[in-house]
Amino acid sequence: MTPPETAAASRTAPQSNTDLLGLYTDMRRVRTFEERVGELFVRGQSAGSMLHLSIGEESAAVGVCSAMRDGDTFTTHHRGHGIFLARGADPNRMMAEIAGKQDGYCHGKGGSMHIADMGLGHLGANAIVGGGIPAVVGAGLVAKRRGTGAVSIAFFGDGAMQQGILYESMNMAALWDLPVMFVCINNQYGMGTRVDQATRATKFEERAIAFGLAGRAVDGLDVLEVREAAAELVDGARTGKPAFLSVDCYRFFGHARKDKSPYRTEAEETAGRKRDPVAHARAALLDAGTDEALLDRIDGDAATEMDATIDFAVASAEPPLSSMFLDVYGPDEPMPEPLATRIDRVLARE
Amino acid sequence: MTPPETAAASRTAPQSNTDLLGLYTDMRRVRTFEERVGELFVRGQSAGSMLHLSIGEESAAVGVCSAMRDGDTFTTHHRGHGIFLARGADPNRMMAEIAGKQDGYCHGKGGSMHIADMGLGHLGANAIVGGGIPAVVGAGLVAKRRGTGAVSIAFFGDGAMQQGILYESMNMAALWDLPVMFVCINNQYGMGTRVDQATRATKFEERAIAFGLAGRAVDGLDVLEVREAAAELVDGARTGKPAFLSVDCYRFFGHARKDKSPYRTEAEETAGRKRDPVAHARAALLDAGTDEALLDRIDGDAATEMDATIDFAVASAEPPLSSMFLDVYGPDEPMPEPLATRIDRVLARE
Amino acid sequence: MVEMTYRDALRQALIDAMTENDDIFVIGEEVGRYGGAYGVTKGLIDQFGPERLLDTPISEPAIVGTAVGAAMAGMRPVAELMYVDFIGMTMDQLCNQAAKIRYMFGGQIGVPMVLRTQGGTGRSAGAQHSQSLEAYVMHTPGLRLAMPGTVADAYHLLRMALTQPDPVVFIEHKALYAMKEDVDLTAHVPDWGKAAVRRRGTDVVIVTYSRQVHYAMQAAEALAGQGIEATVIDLRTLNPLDFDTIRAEVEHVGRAMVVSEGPLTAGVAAELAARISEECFDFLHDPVIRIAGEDIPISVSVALEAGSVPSAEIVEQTARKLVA
Amino acid sequence: MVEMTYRDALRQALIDAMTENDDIFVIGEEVGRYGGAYGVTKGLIDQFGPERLLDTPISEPAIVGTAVGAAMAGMRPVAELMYVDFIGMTMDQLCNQAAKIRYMFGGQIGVPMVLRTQGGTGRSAGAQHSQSLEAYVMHTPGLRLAMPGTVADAYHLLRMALTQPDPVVFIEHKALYAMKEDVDLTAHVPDWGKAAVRRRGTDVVIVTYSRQVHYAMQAAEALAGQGIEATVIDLRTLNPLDFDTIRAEVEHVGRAMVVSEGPLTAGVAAELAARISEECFDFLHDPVIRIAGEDIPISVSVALEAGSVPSAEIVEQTARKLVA
Ligand SMILES: Cc1ncc(C[n+]2csc(CCOP(=O)(O)OP(=O)(O)O)c2C)c(N)n1
Ligand SMILES: Cc1ncc(C[n+]2csc(CCOP(=O)(O)OP(=O)(O)O)c2C)c(N)n1
Ligand SMILES: [Mg+2]
Ligand SMILES: [Mg+2]
Repeated sequence: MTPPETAAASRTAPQSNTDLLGLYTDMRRVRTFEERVGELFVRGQSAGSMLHLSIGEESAAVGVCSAMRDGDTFTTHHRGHGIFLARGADPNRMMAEIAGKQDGYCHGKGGSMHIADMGLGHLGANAIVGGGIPAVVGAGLVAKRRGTGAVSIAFFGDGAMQQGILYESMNMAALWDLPVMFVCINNQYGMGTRVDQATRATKFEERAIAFGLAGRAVDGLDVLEVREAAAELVDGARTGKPAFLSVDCYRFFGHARKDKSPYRTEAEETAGRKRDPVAHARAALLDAGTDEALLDRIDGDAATEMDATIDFAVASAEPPLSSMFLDVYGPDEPMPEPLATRIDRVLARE
Repeated sequence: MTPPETAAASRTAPQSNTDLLGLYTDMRRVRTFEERVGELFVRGQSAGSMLHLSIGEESAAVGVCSAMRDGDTFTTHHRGHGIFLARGADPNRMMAEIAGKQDGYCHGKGGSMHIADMGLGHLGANAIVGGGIPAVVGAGLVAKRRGTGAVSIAFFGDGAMQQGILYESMNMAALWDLPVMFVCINNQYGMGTRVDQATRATKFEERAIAFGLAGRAVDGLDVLEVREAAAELVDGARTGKPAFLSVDCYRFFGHARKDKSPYRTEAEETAGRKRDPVAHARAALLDAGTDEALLDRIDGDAATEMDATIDFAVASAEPPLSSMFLDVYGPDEPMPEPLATRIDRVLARE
Repeated sequence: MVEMTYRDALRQALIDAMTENDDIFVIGEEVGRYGGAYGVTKGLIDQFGPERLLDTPISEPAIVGTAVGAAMAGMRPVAELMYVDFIGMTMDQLCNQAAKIRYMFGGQIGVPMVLRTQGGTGRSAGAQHSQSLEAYVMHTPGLRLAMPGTVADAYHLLRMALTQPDPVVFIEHKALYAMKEDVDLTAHVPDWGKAAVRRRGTDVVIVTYSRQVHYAMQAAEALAGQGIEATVIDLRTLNPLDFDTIRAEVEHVGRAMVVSEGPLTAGVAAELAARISEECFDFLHDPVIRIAGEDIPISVSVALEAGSVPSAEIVEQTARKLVA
Repeated sequence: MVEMTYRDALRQALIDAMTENDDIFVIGEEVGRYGGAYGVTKGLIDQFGPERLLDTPISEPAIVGTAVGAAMAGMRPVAELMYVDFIGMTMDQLCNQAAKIRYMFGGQIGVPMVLRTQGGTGRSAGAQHSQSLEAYVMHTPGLRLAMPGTVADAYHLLRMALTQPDPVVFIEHKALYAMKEDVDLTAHVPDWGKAAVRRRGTDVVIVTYSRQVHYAMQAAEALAGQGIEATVIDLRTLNPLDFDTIRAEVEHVGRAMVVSEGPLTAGVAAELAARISEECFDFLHDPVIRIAGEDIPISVSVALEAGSVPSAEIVEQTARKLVA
């Protein structure tokens, strides 16, 4: 059941789309996947309710990932479905993992907040705010040492901007000229806390600059802008100039599936949801003369593809109970003795 | 043996000196005390060798403390003797603590790195780099809540600039408009690491500014400059504008008593020791026409006063072994059962 | 008697304590406007204002450090850590600062703060949001540790914690928040540091705390139907630990099991079993059996999560085998 | 046979491992130019260069996190934490990340890093620089834990740690660095995860590790002069724990003591005593006695510091009373 040790980024990520139509397609797939995650929850098929949808943040995921290359690695925060999809994830295995099933990326052990895939360079989503950030310093160190030309990118939210480990990590990346990038997806909220309720200093790029990194902020409404900024910074990082990018967007829905966002007004939400990068890209494509039927087909394909993920997840088996003791330690290590076995052994008193 | 619970800053700190002659006197006392700490170690009378002398940094301690008022509180790092002396410490009780003796500020439990005196608002020295920083946010919060007008100041070294908890603390202080100040005593080294070997971004004040604080850096050679900057920032902090000050100086000797600083050249040390705030103040006083005999008398008084601290410390008793179980918990709480008692009780099998 | 949830009892304790003592304030992520991730502080901001329900940035180390400083400066902070799983970020402030300040500084001052948090399994929250980490705290001299298992204790232990001279880590169980019990909050409860004997029997003593109290009680009832009578001790606080009660019950019965949701190795169950084995040696007919969490991380899969920690069934089965 | 210090054995292990395996590098505060706060890495920077002796800023959480990422990316970092007392700043990266990554991610990858650090009393270093915190590590599934007590083990356990598939916390004892022993580094040592029986007797088994091995041996020699013969087990690694060896010796002798420098409550001694009491119940003539650090912080005063932790004398006295 356990695959052999997999070196990070050993498989080839699909070629990224870089034109607006391609970026639109990727964003639509993310959007539709997240909508299906919501359905999975409503159907009672998700493992738990800690499901954090990235709807409204598609341009950050797709724009930054479009600047990544084969061999690059990354970590994400708890709201990471879209990022990994943009980087080439199999949506079926993602949905199965969200359902806690055997066919999921982590065989049901990880769940929504701990999806990872070493083959595609995904060093893991993280349920600890800021927890995945320093790992990219380590991955960047290895890339530099080995001269692989790879970049390692940490994705996180505005909430993580107040976690000290970010500054320690940025400082090290700058000190060692590492091919590392820090991407803040600033969706204006950390749970119920608006970004200006968490800090007086909301120009996050200035903090990065004060630590010696290249720092920029960009409006996430336009995926091409995100892509342009990301490409410039990722290219810089690749040559040893670590970078920081903050992408401004809006968290369309509650923090997690059960949160109805009572801490913000409907008017604010309505305005926020107008800042829709998917709709914005669609409008731009139409303006530029793209055939609407083509866009409808793209949307329809995404719907078909993502509908299937639910069926896949539901049909996938529960992980066998015995798998519980697997993978605590390396493949040739003895497994922990189950409690019941130990108790029987002790009570046998032989 | 245990004093009753003491509220912080309940005693009156001696009036601070603010003119150059007074500041010189204070700096000389610090310098001479630290020289005596060195002697205590050589005589084998200190508890251990983790003694961090602040020689070369006197202007930071004396300059900033001269801007403090009665009721203000502070925490220090491990190199904190000078700061506390500048704030009114009894050098005898300090030296006794450094010797691990009963008459020390902490009855021999704390030692050089854990001297504290609630009465004078000293919330404690800390042996964890950065460990004492967030406490001033809490103290500042209380001062603001109660409208006491007090400021709380964290003193730390350049090494702590790379600890994440500093940024979390600065962010909170700025967010809540707290009467809090952060003072970095930048002596150019954290153990054997020169400040530019720890970071690419040595303009520390820019980091504070990027977090929304008032930030300044000042040359520690001239205590009056330090005092001026500190006074401005402390006054600002008192009105709810948290501040950061970096004082540039040079660590004259090794990191701790046993370190001979092989990682830096003699030439560098010689140049560094020329940046002597005590000598600088003396020269300025002479220039301004101060009678040299007066300065000699001040120096002599400091020598006499500080000589006596060694005798005091050596004469002080060891703490009684039974005091070991005291003050783990509050005064009316039962003490932990000693190991030997427990074993005898168990083996008695009654 | 009123029917009340564990969550509401905690909230009521905060309300009553904050009403009586102006120095108490709550500080943590989402404690104010949001009302707490598990709703314990819901509505309190309306009653006490944002200064006493202080919403913080996501900065766990500094939250605990700020509470330490505020406690030293004379107030009584209730710092909230949203999940006990995040304690790893704060253990320097908690264990090197809060726990040691009184001692290191020679008794000059204490740190009378409460760190409220919650732990345990039951919500498919995965490896970083489902742990039972009380052993780290119990192992650290200078920290008190309370873990209420009942609605009445949720109220009373929190009230008592808010009068202690020393830092108290107060760990709620996430699966208990919605639990309702009939309580009379004016009725006598055991003092701080005293265990409660929830049931008395003659065949086996089950020593436990927090959610496992309910599993032990369920097991005891099932066992009673099989002619086995169990004593169930709810420790309520792990520091202070009321070993006198454990000793008296175990010496009387001669057989003991300890139950803890935390990982087995070097955990709370180890301490309890070691101490009972050491101090009640001549009274024991059988070894003290430890029932605890498996020495593995917690999975998000519902089945694996449930399988990773003790259940009422394993308590019952083990007792039956032990007594046989 | 050569005479060698514990410090030099550790250094030699790093040199040999780094020579054999280019993927190994050391990362931490003052590990390069300074040569390590306790001199273990002295001179290595000349041999291996600053890229493999990577001096870091003072940022413990990110040091451990960087090592985690580097291990995942295919190298083998030896992260150094100058004092185990600083582990509290890193426990999120250590316990929520390093320890759980293999499991959470369904076995995709491991985190083959070593966290070298040192602990214990003996230098009047005070409450925040003298602790024995191995119990936190032992309690955390997913982390291996090695604690060498001898010069040969300093060498071999570090070499072995550098071949493990999982994160190993490697805790040296600060009072042992200058200790010299005659060693033949080519002689056979027990495998990884196997305890060493340092001495065999018939009256009492003393189970211990790290510096306390020497106290136990001193006590055993003194006891031998009084007609009491002790077995001394040096655990070498606490995870894996070689309980088979403990069981065999204890069942043979029927009497056991466990000795640990860490605080008593919920510590390593509790685990060992609980497990011996549980698994060897029918073979024990007497309770398993725990000798451990007092449940108090460590003082800077030389006298109080020494009084806070076990000594050879208390091991000897306790054994004498136990056997009497
Ligand atoms: C260390 C830590 N603290 C708190 C939490 C609880 N928590 C989970 S997500 C979240 C908000 C995060 O906000 P942000 O970083 O902006 O990410 P977003 O949810 O907006 O994507 C909080 C407080 C956590 N998981 N980890
Ligand atoms: C958290 C932590 N990490 C490392 C150390 C070891 N250490 C003690 S002092 C020191 C250097 C501190 O440098 P700086 O902050 O500049 O203060 P300075 O010694 O120069 O006054 C180090 C690394 C420590 N005590 N605490
Ligand atoms: Mg956000
Ligand atoms: Mg310095």
